[in-house]
Amino acid sequence: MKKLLNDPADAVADSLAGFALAHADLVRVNQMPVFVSRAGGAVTGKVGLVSGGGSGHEPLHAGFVGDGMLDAAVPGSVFTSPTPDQILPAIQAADGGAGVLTIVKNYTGDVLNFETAVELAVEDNIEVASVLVNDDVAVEDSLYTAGRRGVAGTLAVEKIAGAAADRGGDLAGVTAVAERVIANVRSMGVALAAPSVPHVGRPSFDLGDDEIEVGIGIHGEPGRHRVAAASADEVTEMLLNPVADDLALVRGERVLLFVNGMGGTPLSELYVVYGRARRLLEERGVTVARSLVGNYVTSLEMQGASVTVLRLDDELEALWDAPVNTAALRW
Amino acid sequence: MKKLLNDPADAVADSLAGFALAHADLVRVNQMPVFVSRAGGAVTGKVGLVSGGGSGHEPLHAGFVGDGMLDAAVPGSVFTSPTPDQILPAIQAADGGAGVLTIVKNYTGDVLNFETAVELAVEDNIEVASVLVNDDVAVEDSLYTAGRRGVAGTLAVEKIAGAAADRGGDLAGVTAVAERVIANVRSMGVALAAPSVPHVGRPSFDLGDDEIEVGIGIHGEPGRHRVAAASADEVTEMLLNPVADDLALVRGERVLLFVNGMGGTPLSELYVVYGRARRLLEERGVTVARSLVGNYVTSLEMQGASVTVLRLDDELEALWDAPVNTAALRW
Amino acid sequence: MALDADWAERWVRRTADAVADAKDELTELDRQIGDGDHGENLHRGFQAVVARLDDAAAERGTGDERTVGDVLKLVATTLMSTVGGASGPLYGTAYLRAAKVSGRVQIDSPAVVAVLEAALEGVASRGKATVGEKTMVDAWQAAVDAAEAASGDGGSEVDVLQAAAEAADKAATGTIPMIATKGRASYLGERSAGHEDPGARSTALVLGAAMAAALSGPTPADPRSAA
Amino acid sequence: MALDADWAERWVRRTADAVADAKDELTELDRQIGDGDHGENLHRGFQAVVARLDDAAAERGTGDERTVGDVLKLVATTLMSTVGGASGPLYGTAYLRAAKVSGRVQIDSPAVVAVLEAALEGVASRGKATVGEKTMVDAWQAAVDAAEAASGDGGSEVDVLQAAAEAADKAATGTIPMIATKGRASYLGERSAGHEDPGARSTALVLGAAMAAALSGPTPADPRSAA
Ligand SMILES: Nc1ncnc2c1ncn2[C@@H]1O[C@H](COP(=O)(O)OP(=O)(O)O)[C@@H](O)[C@H]1O
Ligand SMILES: Nc1ncnc2c1ncn2[C@@H]1O[C@H](COP(=O)(O)OP(=O)(O)O)[C@@H](O)[C@H]1O
Ligand SMILES: [Mg+2]
Ligand SMILES: [Mg+2]
Ligand SMILES: [Mg+2]
Ligand SMILES: [Mg+2]
Repeated sequence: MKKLLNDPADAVADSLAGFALAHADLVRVNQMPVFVSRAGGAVTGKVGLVSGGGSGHEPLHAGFVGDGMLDAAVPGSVFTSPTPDQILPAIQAADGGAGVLTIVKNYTGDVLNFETAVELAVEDNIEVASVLVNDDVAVEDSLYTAGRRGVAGTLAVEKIAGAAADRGGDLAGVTAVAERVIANVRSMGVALAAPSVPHVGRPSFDLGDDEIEVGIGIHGEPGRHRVAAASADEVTEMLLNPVADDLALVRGERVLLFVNGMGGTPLSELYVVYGRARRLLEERGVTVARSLVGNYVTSLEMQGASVTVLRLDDELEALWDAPVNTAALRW
Repeated sequence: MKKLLNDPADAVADSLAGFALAHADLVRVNQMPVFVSRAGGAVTGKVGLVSGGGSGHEPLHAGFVGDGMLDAAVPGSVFTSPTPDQILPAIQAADGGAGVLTIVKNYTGDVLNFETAVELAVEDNIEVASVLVNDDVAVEDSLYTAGRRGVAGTLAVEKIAGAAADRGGDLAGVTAVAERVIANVRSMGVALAAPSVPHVGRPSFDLGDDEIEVGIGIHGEPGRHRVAAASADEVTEMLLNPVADDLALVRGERVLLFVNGMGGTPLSELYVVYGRARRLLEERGVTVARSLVGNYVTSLEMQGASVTVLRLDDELEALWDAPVNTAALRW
Repeated sequence: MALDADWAERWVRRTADAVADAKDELTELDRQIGDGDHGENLHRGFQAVVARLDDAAAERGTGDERTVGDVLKLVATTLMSTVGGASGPLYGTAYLRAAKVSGRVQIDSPAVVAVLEAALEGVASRGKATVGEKTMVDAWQAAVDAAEAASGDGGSEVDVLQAAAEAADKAATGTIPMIATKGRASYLGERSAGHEDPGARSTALVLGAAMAAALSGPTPADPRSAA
Repeated sequence: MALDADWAERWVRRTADAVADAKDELTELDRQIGDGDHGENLHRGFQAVVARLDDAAAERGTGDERTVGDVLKLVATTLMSTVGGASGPLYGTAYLRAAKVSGRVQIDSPAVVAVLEAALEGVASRGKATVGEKTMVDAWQAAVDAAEAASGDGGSEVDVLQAAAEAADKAATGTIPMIATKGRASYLGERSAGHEDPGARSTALVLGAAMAAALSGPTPADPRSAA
């Protein structure tokens, strides 16, 4: 597996250095410890939003730092959650006096490291609330697991909570909006070929020429089921139906449909999946009111995609539509 | 090679159908013959901009249809230029009475098919001008070739000419701006792994585990040189130096630096390339005034990247900064 | 025995079959020094041609007279609108020019030569290529030279087409050592040497089909059964 | 002979070596049922620990007295800030709790047991896992049980650590048939069975290093040469 990298140990630092130069109007990147914050610093009186997690999911999260979304992002090593000594200064940098919401994807590592950092921030007299994103319906019996994983739905949480903070919500209000998104967003993903972690140098799992992994996460973990390779329409059904069923969508509801690329699948294929997912929703009498298609929550160069559906209401729709200006999401 | 496709023969049509649904606010997709035009139709009194070429380079060109950029795009089969009977109605759909500029990447197929369509459009009393994008410095002895290829620099031509048309330029003026971009933009690309065309089902070229192709185009063609795999810094030098040399950049000049992903390389790696390319330019005393990093002119899921440099002047810079609202480029 | 529109239709249907059979081979040649779509491009085009010929056969009244040129014009416009790439306009123009010089019910040996000359002229003028640039021009030019010689020697239509087909086949092989200076293969520079040009190979297939169609003679019933 | 801060330092340096040697093995285990970073995570952490121990050695005055807890606290804070993932906070907490009960210059057998108990308590409370969930808790719990038994039988510090190391090693192997219900492997459900838990294996390495450090005894000069 060849990569455009120098020393794999520097992969995250090198990439962030380039990112900082390319988006100097939007972000500042702190090295040692590594975190990304808004170029203008914390916004006084606004609730600060901080997210983070392992690297390898770019543009998540650093690509979403900017107006109307995150105030800081904390990238760990590839697929490894960041440490408390990175998270704490990010929380401090995001604090404009109105408290900070941390948006954490539900993985043991992320949960434990953010937990520790939040304890330290609270000792530092910063008001901090936290939400856990757990949108992956592939994790079926969450009683017997570490709970559902956070995957592409995280983007919706960050965008909508960001807009809620932007319009002046207080910490409790912004947290409640984030929780409402989490309660109404579900995802499911598929891998056609595994990614390779830089320092490992070979694919994270082995997949035959005619096999696909259904129910994968975003860390090159094997999925829930391995099935025979199938057409885009069939694969899309395997993704969309569990999502729509789990959300218990009923006729007349409005949703955001987000087809996310895992990094190594051409955009053109994502639109094929989108087209089929949309028809499946319409057959259920559900209106696709908002759409997003692209590589936003990736797993290095994994080939595959995920389908995310967010049940909308008027408020969530307006917050989704609110202006955003970040490296990776802008309108 | 697995893909998220149904019948490979329907790859382009299926993808465009999804694209049309996802971006109904921006575009209309016509099937039989296939072309993409603005949702609102031609803008009366504005010069229309049409581009096109083989599919497989998404988001190019359909992703750039919208305010401030293209009025119509014509996608051919994968890596195969469209036919005149597709291009002609696209030109007609883009014509707001002020004439149409076609932006053609310099490949024999594209040139011949657009040529024919333009002849027909002119018979139809539409004023048409054409420019040929040929930014690929990998094609060295252009006397002994079909000339330099058009690659990622096409994005800059479409964005800047689009802004020139938007501010009310006439056909000659918009064409002159486009020519100025073409005269000042150069690119060079590298592949780490080849893409697979849907109906072929295997990689377009064979590359050893420790080899890379330097000077590749965007159609899975083999490149000019095959060299041993190298670090991102070294590879970036192989790309940036010929580009900067060919442009004869001198101290004090300002440029746009565009690092383009070929589709299968993670965004994080593109930022590593960007960081190094920027330092190399700065060492030459050149100021990187504008930047773009991402997968915009792709070659299916090819792993690799290209580096594009555009020499800026005040006018080109202002036109680059002008608002744009398309599926893939927006500010 | 002169050649008529039925011969032209047999020629085209045989070409479609030959292209279908050689699709993967042509694509593989194009994969080596191009972008790996030549087989697929031509196959898409000739399948569309066959479909339109079928439609036309269904619509045609029994007494309607067709010229060779009618058939070749249908091929030209169909290829033009379905092939794309470089080969679409090139073959399209070849058949269009050939149609222009064959607006007759029957064509004899000199007229067959004129058809091939017109096709060559179409390809060369559209593509601005000359002999030795490793393109389909090499095959067309060799075919024309051989056809002219055979016709000059008083050869029959079959003789002329046989000479053309054999020369095109040899010329296609002859492109292997060449360095391309036109089309997509030219970007490879010296790396283009050592591979056969896909367009020259497909030209040899086209001319082989023309000869076979002439040899197989007219068939009375459904033209499809002659393909 | 009771164990002192030099033992603790030898323990930690041996752990760093053992992790470096087993890095690929741990990563491969994690690749099977996790995300393939456990070896890299721990290696990064213990390399940082070694670097800080070197710095501390260079700064320390000859007369300065260190407790076992001083060394373990340095390990805890270093792992916490360099490992990340699940294992960073888990091992970090284990060493932190262990440091709290070993703020002494010398520790005897019962104190060694207390150190292990504190580490287990730290891991279990942070990770909210119990025995049988296919995590490092399985190895820590087995080690504590064996250590308590060995100490109750009047065993030396070496005996206690040997019992702990052997039990942890066996317990790590014992995670193979288990279905994970905590951590990343739990997402695999039944597919997690048949693979050894990487954290249980690394715990066995940690405890094996503790025993080896006790066996190798104190060395007078540069602590690095004892590693
Ligand atoms: N300028 C030209 N003149 C004549 N023939 C050409 C020219 N350019 C390309 N060709 C022919 O076209 C063939 C390639 O056709 P095809 O693969 O269908 O199109 P593309 O190159 O656009 O993918 C080449 O093998 C060559 O024979
Ligand atoms: N809740 C938990 N309690 C105890 N140990 C756990 C828990 N979750 C994970 N682990 C341990 O952590 C190990 C994985 O560590 P590592 O790979 O470094 O982190 P990550 O899972 O974040 O990639 C597992 O093998 C397991 O032993
Ligand atoms: Mg991890
Ligand atoms: Mg082509
Ligand atoms: Mg081709
Ligand atoms: Mg792990």
